[in-house]
Amino acid sequence: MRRYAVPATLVAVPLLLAVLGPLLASHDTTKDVAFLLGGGHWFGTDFVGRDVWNEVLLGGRSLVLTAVTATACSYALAVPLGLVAGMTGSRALDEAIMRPLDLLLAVPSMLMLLLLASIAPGVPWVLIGVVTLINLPDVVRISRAAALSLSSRPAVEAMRLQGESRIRIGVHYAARAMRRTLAADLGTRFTGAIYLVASASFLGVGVSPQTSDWAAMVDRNRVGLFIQPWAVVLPALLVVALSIGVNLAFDRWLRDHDPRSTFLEAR
Amino acid sequence: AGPGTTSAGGPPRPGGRLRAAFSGGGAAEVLDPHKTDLYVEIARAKALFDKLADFGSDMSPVPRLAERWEPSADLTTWRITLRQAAFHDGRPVRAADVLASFARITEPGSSRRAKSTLSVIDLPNSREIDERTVEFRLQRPYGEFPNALATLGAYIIPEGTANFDRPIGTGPFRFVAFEPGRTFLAARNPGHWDGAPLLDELEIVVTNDEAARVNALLGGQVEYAHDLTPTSARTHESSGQVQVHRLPLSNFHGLAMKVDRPPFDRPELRQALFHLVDREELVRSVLQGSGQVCNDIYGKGYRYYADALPQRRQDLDRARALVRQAGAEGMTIGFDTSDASTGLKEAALAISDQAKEIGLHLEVRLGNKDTYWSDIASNGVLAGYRSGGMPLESHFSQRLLTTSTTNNTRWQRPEFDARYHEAQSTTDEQRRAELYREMQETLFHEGGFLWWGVSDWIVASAPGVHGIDDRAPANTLDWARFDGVWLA
Amino acid sequence: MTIPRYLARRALLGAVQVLLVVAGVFALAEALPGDAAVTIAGDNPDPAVIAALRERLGLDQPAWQRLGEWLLAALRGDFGQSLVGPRAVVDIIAAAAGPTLLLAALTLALLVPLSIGLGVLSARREGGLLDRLVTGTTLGLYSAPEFAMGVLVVTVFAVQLRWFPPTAVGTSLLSDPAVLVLPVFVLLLRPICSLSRLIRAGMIDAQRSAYVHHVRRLGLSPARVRFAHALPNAAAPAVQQLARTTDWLVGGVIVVEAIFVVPGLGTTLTEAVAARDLPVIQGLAVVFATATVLVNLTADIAARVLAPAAEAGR
Amino acid sequence: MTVVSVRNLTVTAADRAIVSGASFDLAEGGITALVGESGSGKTTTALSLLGEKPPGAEVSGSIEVAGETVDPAHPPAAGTIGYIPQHPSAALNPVRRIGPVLREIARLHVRAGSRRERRELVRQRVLEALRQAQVPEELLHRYPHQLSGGQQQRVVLAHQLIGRPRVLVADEPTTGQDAVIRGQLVEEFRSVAARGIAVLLLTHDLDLVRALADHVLVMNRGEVVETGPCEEVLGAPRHPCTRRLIDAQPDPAATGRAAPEPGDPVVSVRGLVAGHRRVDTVHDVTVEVHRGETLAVVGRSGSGKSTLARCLAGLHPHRSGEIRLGDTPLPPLLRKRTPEQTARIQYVFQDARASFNEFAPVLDQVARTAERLRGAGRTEARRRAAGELARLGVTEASASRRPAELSGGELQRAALVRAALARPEVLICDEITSGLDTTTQADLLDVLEELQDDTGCALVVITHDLAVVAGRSDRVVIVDGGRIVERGRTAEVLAEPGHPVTKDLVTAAVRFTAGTRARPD
Ligand SMILES: Nc1ncnc2c1ncn2[C@@H]1O[C@H](COP(=O)(O)OP(=O)(O)OP(=O)(O)O)[C@@H](O)[C@H]1O
Ligand SMILES: Nc1ncnc2c1ncn2[C@@H]1O[C@H](COP(=O)(O)OP(=O)(O)OP(=O)(O)O)[C@@H](O)[C@H]1O
Ligand SMILES: [Mg+2]
Ligand SMILES: [Mg+2]
Repeated sequence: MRRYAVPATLVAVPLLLAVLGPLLASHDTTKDVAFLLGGGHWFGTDFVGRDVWNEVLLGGRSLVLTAVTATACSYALAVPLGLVAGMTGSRALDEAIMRPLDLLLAVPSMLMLLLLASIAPGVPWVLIGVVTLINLPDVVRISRAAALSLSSRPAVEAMRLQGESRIRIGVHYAARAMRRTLAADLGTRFTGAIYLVASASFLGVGVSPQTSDWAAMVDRNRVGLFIQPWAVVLPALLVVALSIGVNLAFDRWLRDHDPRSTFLEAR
Repeated sequence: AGPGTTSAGGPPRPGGRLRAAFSGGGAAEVLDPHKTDLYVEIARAKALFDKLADFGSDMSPVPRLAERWEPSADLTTWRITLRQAAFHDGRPVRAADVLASFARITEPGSSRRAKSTLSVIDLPNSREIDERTVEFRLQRPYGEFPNALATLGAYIIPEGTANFDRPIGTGPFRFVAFEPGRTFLAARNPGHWDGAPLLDELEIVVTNDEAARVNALLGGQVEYAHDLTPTSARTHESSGQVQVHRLPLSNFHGLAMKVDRPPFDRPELRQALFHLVDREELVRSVLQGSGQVCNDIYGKGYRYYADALPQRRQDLDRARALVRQAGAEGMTIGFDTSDASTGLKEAALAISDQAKEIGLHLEVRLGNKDTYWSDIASNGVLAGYRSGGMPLESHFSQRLLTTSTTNNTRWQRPEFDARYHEAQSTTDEQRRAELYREMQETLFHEGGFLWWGVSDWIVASAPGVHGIDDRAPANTLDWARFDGVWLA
Repeated sequence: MTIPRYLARRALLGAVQVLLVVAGVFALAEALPGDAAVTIAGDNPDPAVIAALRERLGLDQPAWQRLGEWLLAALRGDFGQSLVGPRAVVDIIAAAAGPTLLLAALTLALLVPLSIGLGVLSARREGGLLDRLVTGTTLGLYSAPEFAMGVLVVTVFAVQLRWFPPTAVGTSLLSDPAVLVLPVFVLLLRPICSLSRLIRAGMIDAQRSAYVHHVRRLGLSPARVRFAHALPNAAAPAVQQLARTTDWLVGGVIVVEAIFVVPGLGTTLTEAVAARDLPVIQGLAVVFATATVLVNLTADIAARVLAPAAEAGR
Repeated sequence: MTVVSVRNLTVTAADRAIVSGASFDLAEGGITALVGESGSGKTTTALSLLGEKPPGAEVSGSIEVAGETVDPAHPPAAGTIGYIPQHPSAALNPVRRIGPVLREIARLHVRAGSRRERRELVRQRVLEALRQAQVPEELLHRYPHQLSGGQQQRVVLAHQLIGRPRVLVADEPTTGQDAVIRGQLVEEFRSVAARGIAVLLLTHDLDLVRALADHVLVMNRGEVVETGPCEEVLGAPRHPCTRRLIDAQPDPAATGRAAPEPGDPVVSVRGLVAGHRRVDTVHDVTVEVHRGETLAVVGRSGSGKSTLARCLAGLHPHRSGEIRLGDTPLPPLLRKRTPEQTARIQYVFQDARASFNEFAPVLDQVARTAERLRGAGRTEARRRAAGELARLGVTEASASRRPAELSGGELQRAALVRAALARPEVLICDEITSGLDTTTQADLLDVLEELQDDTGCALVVITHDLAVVAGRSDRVVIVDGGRIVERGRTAEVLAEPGHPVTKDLVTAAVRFTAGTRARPD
């Protein structure tokens, strides 16, 4: 397990803070001067004079939860779609999946966010839906591209001759053959989702302005970056740690569970 | 020429180009001075044009193109004598130009900024006495008519102008080039009636991002940056790289409660909020100390302001009792806010936190920032509010009369209206002041507005820029005024 | 299917897509609260003024009628006038497209070699120090938000060191290329990570494949093995991500445009949405949708080229 | 002169010696054949010359190549040893056309001269290699997937022939080749050796060994059990293993099975046309397969045999014509066929390794057929699969590993079992004996016959090995250029070939065996 020490620490610190933070945080709402460095606060105050450390304790749970759920949702939807589009022998089916998604891509995402912000403010599910929707076509395209070269492999043909279902071929073969690509994309997409959640909450979708949120903290406190760096740096560091940790853990895991070996395939 | 200087830079020196960064409105920006809405448009209009009057730093009208004004005894006819001034093309400013300008503004079907204010003039019956004298006939007695002449967008243009591609005005600078949403260039008007400006050229560039304005200033790309956040001011003030100018009494922050519907139709609840709000905390955190507390009524520091009223402070016990009296304990009230203006959202968050202590749940709702002002005009009961500087008279007439078009608190009181009209019909300044005091007292006790603070307007300039007035609130004569500025 | 026939069909489909997107965007913008009249009225929302404005702008007509009229005019190449300003939509978009395209082209020109380089480099030894270093750095930059990076970069390189101008205020991008350095730098930070990670993943898989092993045994130089043999097999997912990046560069770099005062398409869209300036939004939708359709088409052709066997199976 | 010297080579993986104590030398210009049962460690031995080893394996002993010591940490200089892998399809880059890759390799060996000269030299070199490897020039523009199995193999051979290695290791280089080409390749290998290149030939084809090798090494369970000059080892085998291999060689003069009367047609193909993109590769084929019979499909490499078979299996949609299964027409596309129909026609792929999912244990994959197509439970399916594999000499322990950890022949057998578990009515076997030593091959063919007897299943055997055709099939069709040019009872067709192509193939095969095989009396 020592090999996982670095990624595990990187993930654990923000994750624990996110999960346990709200239990430790004080719910005292008095405010101090905005962007105070020190002044009886460990990490100073934020843009409205709240204690930064307290905000950090409060601001992880919903963020991590929504980002994780949204990423998971987009993958749960997109990878099967991409696999089907990439591996089907039917061009019509491929187009039927891809062209409508292209439509989704062509609508400026800001407009989509804005609209949803005004239609259903304050509902976390809407936020998760939006983030999923924005990621969906991208992930579909990437997994389709990865699956495309697999579709014509004899291994797939053999499985089809065995009467295997598409799903099984997808899960047992294609998804495994693509896992490294998917993991790389998932890792960065998760980070992207964190900020998408933040910018969405900035527009008023999902997280209400009263809720503390790391990514939103980074955004809202940025004006004070040079007088009170902690208000930006601390939450940003947590997000960075989480994102690097998740990705390194993926890398490590893939390396440890690598069923491939060139030697034997190249015989 | 120009206002008093505040920084010592030796004797004023002519020459040079000043580049000023403002935030703007993109491709939709226009040079039509009657359509000015944005600060950048006002600054440009101010450089190219003049009004008959403008507001001084205490919001009292100061004559500009008008040399003087004389009302008739009943305050329904005003005779204005024009200064000897000329447009950039050499034509003199005539009474006909004034009448034509006002006619254009109030044209039926137009939506020009000064229209509602100037429609008090009965234009068909107003007339030119001679080349430099105009006689305005008003619809009703209006003791503070010069306020209307100074109102936003009441600029004088040459008669017959319809196209503003290359505008011609009387202002201190003459037009050179303009690209909407990007840049504007003007050159010194040597023949300006108020004395030629010192600068050779004035360039106004549009930079919507505040950080970018600061960076451009720090990086030497501009010499003047308009509208900074207190945070930026704090960041750069001490470094000596820039001069920070805090223009006081510029921007009023408040709440608007709708008095015509539950729950704020109960005056007790309004008073509960008056006693709930911790103004010091708000000024400290939301305004970051860059402002002053207000006393719930509008216009601190302006002419006729009722400064004799005792300063209110947070009194939670009192607030709690009032909530109880209003029968609103534990009530959840929607609280509209948005990003439409800086500090709006932050204040809402802070106030809703404060309200928790008296068992009121103010549920902050972040509205769409583009349509916020129109949304809160009709919907909701409690909304974050802000206002720039204007004379008390305008504040009353635009927001607090039964006939006001933007009466966001739904304050409709016949006796209040009557006092206002009386104040406008009297030539007695004392009496007017007394009436205004009474009106403000009513508002102080049961009004729908809660003005908790007024913030400074912050602009910054490069170290070598001199002649920037540090006292003029935003939108007054000496704000964004470049004819007295010089570079050393 | 042959490439020309494929292209013809996709072009047709693309036109339909653009049409649908425009209609969709119109519906979205209609669904937004408020309209141009309301935003013009601003913080002085006098109902009478708003009603007058609506009438003057034609906003009192039913939505489908306005869309129909707009579409008819657009087919004739007339994209109409802005509702809030005096300019033609085409002029507005043309003015904003220049800076955006310049930035996008420059960024892409640097992005592709850089992300390939980094991806290939870190895939050389999976899990090696270099790999972890590259991964850590690019991810760190990726997870630090671009506005923070923007502000930081400007402060360090423009304000403190004075190497580059902090913003593009008052200059044109072409006349003063130094202005482009920092925005392009900031634009690179995010996509470089997602792209190089995908390339890395593909390269690791490709490098273990029998055919790469085979050419290595044949004595091809390591560079050729990597770039001519492994990379084409590794690139397919990255190409798709690159397409998304291109999309984003064409329409979505609002933050960078704001920080560096580049009046590009993203800013124009934000402003148009804020002003509910429907003709401009519509015009931009046409531009963005066309760009997306073209980018997707290119990406799909690239996908075909990178998986030649897949086509045979169809 | 000795180029390669191997002493006491031992490769152990998972507590088991894959190779134990092998010692041998390869001489410049000599051709050494490494023969042995499938799974005896031939490929592993050969790869250790390249400094490659199975993951997690331990290598001991010493290997010297051209005077340099080779071990996994110090592979020989690139280009010193040419290697033709047992499964060539994986060695071809799917996204690169054939020509550019060949030119790229040629460029490594062309120095000097101006750019124009170099280009010309490269061109010549490529053409030369194509000629040597019997690859038609028009294939240069193709992608690997656009080639037949034999063509792919020859392209890989061409890769090696362009270079000038000191040692050429060829793992089953002729498995996918028809008799005519095989004869020509033998000449090429001789000329390669004549250029002073040491050749190590890994093969099951004892006729090929006789035709080419100077020296023979026989491996059994990882040990080199017999070595010596070719005539000695094959003429007078001492080790029982060697003897078994020689005895099990199919008799080319066999006259076909005592064929039962043809039953009803199970599958009838009428006017089948199929192709790739714009070109047709199968033209107007009409053929019937009868219950219980064995139909051999023979033809030159690239003649369209696999394409035809894939059409039957539903893997390659045909353009026109009809395939009937019993009385019902079969949809061209597999996904339009019912599971029932899928089960009734099964296909065993030409390249066994490529047809396995590299991520899952082989046994699991094989067992899935019984689960999906015959409704067996999980454990029952595994039991059946393990049983069938054991019958073919693949232990459950081997089968529980991933495909990459199995030898080529083991995978070939697993692929057969995978298809057979569907209990098909027609089983199409595409070159399934090519990777198997003679003993295993004989076993496998016996097992197939048993299957046929048990279930009345018809076999369609695609093969280049006329001996197998002769001994085991009832009828034969000869395919050329995508058309059936001759058909009839095996004995008759082989005895009196009517079509020139058949004649060529038969003469080439006969010449080959006659020239090499000392006929046992
Ligand atoms: N995708 C393709 N495009 C064009 N031609 C192809 C394609 N695939 C195969 N071919 C050609 O079709 C012909 C028949 O191929 P097929 O695989 O059926 O041959 P085969 O008889 O099985 O040969 P082998 O014995 O070498 O395996 C070959 O000449 C091959 O080059
Ligand atoms: N990683 C591994 N772990 C355990 N056993 C292995 C591993 N790799 C290969 N083997 C076994 O080693 C044996 C030798 O394999 P090798 O590929 O050398 O055989 P071969 O003689 O080339 O056989 P074939 O003629 O079938 O190709 C096989 O039985 C195989 O199952
Ligand atoms: Mg082998
Ligand atoms: Mg074949």
